[in-house]
Amino acid sequence: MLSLSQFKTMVAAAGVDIRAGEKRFSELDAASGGDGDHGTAIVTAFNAMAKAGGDDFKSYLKALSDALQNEACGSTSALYGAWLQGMSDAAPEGAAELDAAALAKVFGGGLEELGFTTRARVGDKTLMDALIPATEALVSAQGGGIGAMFRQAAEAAEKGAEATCAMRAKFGRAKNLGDRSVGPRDAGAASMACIFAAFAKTVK
Amino acid sequence: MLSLSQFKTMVAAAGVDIRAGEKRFSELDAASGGDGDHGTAIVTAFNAMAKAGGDDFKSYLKALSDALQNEACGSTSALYGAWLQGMSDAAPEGAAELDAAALAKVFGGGLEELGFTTRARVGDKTLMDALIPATEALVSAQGGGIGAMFRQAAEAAEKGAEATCAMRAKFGRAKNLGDRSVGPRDAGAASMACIFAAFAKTVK
Amino acid sequence: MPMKKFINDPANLTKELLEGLALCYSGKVKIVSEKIVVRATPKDSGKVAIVTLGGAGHEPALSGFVGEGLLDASVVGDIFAAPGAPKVLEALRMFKRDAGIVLVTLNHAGDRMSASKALRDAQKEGINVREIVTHEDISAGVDTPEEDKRGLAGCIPLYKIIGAAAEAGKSLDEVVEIGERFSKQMATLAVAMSGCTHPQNGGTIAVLPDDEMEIGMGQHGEAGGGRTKILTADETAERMIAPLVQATGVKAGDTALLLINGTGATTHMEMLIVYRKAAQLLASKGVKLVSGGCGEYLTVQEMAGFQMILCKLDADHAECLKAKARTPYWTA
Amino acid sequence: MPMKKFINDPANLTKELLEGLALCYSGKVKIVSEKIVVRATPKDSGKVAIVTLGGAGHEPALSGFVGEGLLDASVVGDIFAAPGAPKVLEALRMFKRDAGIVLVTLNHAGDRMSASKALRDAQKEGINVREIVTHEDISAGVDTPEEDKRGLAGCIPLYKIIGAAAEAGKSLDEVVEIGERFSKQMATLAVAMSGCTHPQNGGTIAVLPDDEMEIGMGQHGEAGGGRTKILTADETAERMIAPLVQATGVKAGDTALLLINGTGATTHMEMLIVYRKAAQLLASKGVKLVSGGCGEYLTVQEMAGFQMILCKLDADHAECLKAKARTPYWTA
Ligand SMILES: Nc1ncnc2c1ncn2[C@@H]1O[C@H](COP(=O)(O)OP(=O)(O)O)[C@@H](O)[C@H]1O
Ligand SMILES: Nc1ncnc2c1ncn2[C@@H]1O[C@H](COP(=O)(O)OP(=O)(O)O)[C@@H](O)[C@H]1O
Ligand SMILES: [Mg+2]
Ligand SMILES: [Mg+2]
Ligand SMILES: [Mg+2]
Ligand SMILES: [Mg+2]
Repeated sequence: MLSLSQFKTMVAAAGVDIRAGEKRFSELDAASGGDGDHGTAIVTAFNAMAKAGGDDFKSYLKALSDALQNEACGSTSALYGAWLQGMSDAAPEGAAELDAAALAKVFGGGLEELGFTTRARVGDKTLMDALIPATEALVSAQGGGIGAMFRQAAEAAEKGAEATCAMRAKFGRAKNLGDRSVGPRDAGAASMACIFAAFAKTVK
Repeated sequence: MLSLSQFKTMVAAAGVDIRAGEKRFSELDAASGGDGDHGTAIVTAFNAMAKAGGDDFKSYLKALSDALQNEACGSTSALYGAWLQGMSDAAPEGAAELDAAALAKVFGGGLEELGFTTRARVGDKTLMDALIPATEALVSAQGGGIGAMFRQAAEAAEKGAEATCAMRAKFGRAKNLGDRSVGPRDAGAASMACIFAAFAKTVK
Repeated sequence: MPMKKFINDPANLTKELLEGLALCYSGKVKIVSEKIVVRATPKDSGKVAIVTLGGAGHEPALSGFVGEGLLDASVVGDIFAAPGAPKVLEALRMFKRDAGIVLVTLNHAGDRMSASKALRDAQKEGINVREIVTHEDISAGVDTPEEDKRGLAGCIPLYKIIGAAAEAGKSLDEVVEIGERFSKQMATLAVAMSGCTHPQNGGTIAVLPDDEMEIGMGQHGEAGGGRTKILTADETAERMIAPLVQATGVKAGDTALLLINGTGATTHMEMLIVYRKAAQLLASKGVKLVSGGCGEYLTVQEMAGFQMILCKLDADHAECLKAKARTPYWTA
Repeated sequence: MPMKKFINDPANLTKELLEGLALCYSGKVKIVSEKIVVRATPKDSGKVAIVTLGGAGHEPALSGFVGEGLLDASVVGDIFAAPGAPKVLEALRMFKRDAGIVLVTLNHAGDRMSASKALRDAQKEGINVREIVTHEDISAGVDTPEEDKRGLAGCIPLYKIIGAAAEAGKSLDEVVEIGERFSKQMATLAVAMSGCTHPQNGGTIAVLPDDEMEIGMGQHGEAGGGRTKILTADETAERMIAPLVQATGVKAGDTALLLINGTGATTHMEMLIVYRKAAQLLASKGVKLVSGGCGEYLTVQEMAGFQMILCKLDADHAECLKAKARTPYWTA
């Protein structure tokens, strides 16, 4: 079982690692032809999320989504906002603990909602390259328990993020760059992998 | 005696040396806190003067002054315009040759008219630091003949220009600079010394 | 090493610049709810309202065009970052009216996502709002699908056109129609000579080699793919006018508007020199230009470069351009 | 290595930029005799004419302020260089009229020498002309003798004031009086973050170390003597407002105009942030600001920096500021 307080610790741990990577995320954004602010945006998002509270998963995830949409700007606001909203929608009413199946449903619901917000899929050099395989891995690893779910998700996210190096951007600010976007890791995929890595190392 | 055609050759020779020094004059202007365009301005002035004609000193000098004021811009337009106008005013009617005394009167007249246009005198770090001693030397050397007059004028102009290095600017664009204008030679004094040097080497 | 910018805490840039705008142009605009810029004196609520959204750091755009004759409100995000959907929804609620609202969205991922969510929520609440999306950047090729063309400074003359139509009391359908028609007939191409510094994180964006420029650069320094050795002003104008003419379809006898939008360090001197050649080229094709503009409308911090905006005008567009306007940065 | 500027042959800069101005704002201005910019539609010759002179490279100044409500003519030199006296005289002849002419000269050596010669010649010809010399730069100290203070962008609001007075039909004496009084009550202080490139010869002017700025920089990059480590926007505003208040003598209860004139690469974002603090400081002293301005009026190529202009207003000045204006770069 994953308790809400465990999950809050995981979010806080992700915030620590995201803040440590701020400069790198902005540099990756600029290096692949974006506007060089993803670090700023994702840190702002985590600063906003740090203010969210809630006594069960549903309301906490909703509070995360709202705080983020209210205070964060740019693509991150909409993308993370939708992801967290989808997770909240899929969370069972009033639960302060999730078993493996419920957890899989929550992450599945997040990805589904995000899929309505963006048309990007695997191969488009966005955070979806990390999140889609991470979510699939997390869902498939249900049998192995919660620790395994996050470990496998983190591995998949990292592999997915690494794969973006070879891709050309098709969505977001870097899309007009064509071949010049090939080389660096996508900034959004990098921060997403960083979040799953923090989740994995904190959950155990 | 100095013939008009000799004098025209001297002006052309000065133009050649001024063009060769263009970059240096602009750099000196910038280095002493001016706007870095004296080379551009003085070359424009000589390009304009190259179009002037005239069959006697008075009308040629007037044509030089007019061409320069019509086509050159900035302080140079007014300063050289006044200088040449004053020379023309002091030149004898219809003369195509000048003896030493007349020549001294012409240069004296130029300096006098220029003195109405600017309040700058020796020590103010302007072209006056070259022109005033040059004119005085030219006038005093009358006894030695025309060649000597220009040789001594050139020497005095060079010494005057060199002395500007140690001065603080009080006129023109560099005046707000204070102590920071100390060091480089004044651009206008440098170009004036260059002109007298060209006169001296060409007249003989 | 501090940035070579006159700023205070980088976290407060947007808040402080908006306060400055409201203090400087106090007769024209004011700030509500921290990030929404509205007119000092609201427009008659019987008329269609015009609202837009977008990141800061592009001043005077977008908020400098709030005022009589142009926008009713601009919803501001952070530097180069779209505002979140809740702020946009808040502004739409503020301007809810029977006459309806037009929301103008520039085609950038963040803006589109926030606008779409806000629109869905607003429509659920019964707010009568229609969206116009601008996507007139032709840097990816004239034939690029609309969805893949960015919205650049062409939004500014669009604000003028639909602002005037709304002010004249036209219906929501009419305002949207005139705006969509204008939007389809305009095209923008950007060129950059240098990158710029992101004022929040101090990072440099879109660095260019000393002897190169880039045609097609985006509004936040996103690369455009058209790197070339530095061209003269006339060559640059020629290279830009040809595809703009193709994209807008202007031809002999047509009337057009030409704007040069400086993106930062490029001087008015240069813009005027480029305008000269572009205007001569259009004149040689028999295109009649109305009074145009060279200036900074939508900047990219201190990036050296400009956007050239060509708009084919119908008679009603030309009329709207001339109408009265009293905003901080567009007065007519 | 070519300069990072959109130009053609550097020898033709002034000619081409003026042609661009006339093409872009064809309804407002035209060029006569190559270097004289005049209104497209002349003012009633029964009214006082306003003429000014100055170098190019400062666009939109000075020629961008020719038009209804401001200047009748601007006589243009070359880049950063005053026009020669004969051109100035030609313009004065063009506007010869019984009502008289005001010639506005910014206090710079070249401009003053050309203007003085032209004025002497014009007066000999019986042209009724009076000169107003602006010298409101306080960088050398508030108590510096007038002759040693440079004329900076304060000429722009002066054009607006005397332009409106002339348009209203005031006499030459009255126009000069209102202008001189305005001139005495205004002060300007400039600050630079970076140098710029001279567009004709490619030389760099006024290079500043990476971590320094300079308060008091002149309009062509001439040094001002106030080098300091980079300050925040708020600190900069504080350092500038104090001497400006002293120089203009504004005090509680007074009305004033505050303008921030960007000299090139400094963004509107920064100008607004500086304006904010300056306005707050003035408000705390009880000074009432009329609607102001943040923008590029008189630039120094792409030099990063700005000029802060504070003008104490009498009631007639405030009235003149509000009057109708239709020039390329000042519309009201
Ligand atoms: N349309 C989109 N769909 C999915 N992901 C996107 C989209 N647009 C941008 N992203 C992701 O967002 C990241 C950039 O985020 P950020 O820099 O914060 O936003 P912005 O593009 O507004 O500057 C990209 O690296 C990419 O992973
Ligand atoms: N008021 C003045 N009196 C005498 N000489 C001056 C004056 N102002 C400038 N100069 C001279 O002109 C030179 C600068 O010339 P130039 O750069 O062509 O003019 P500008 O100052 O208009 O840029 C200075 O180096 C100085 O010698
Ligand atoms: Mg980004
Ligand atoms: Mg100079
Ligand atoms: Mg961004
Ligand atoms: Mg000069």
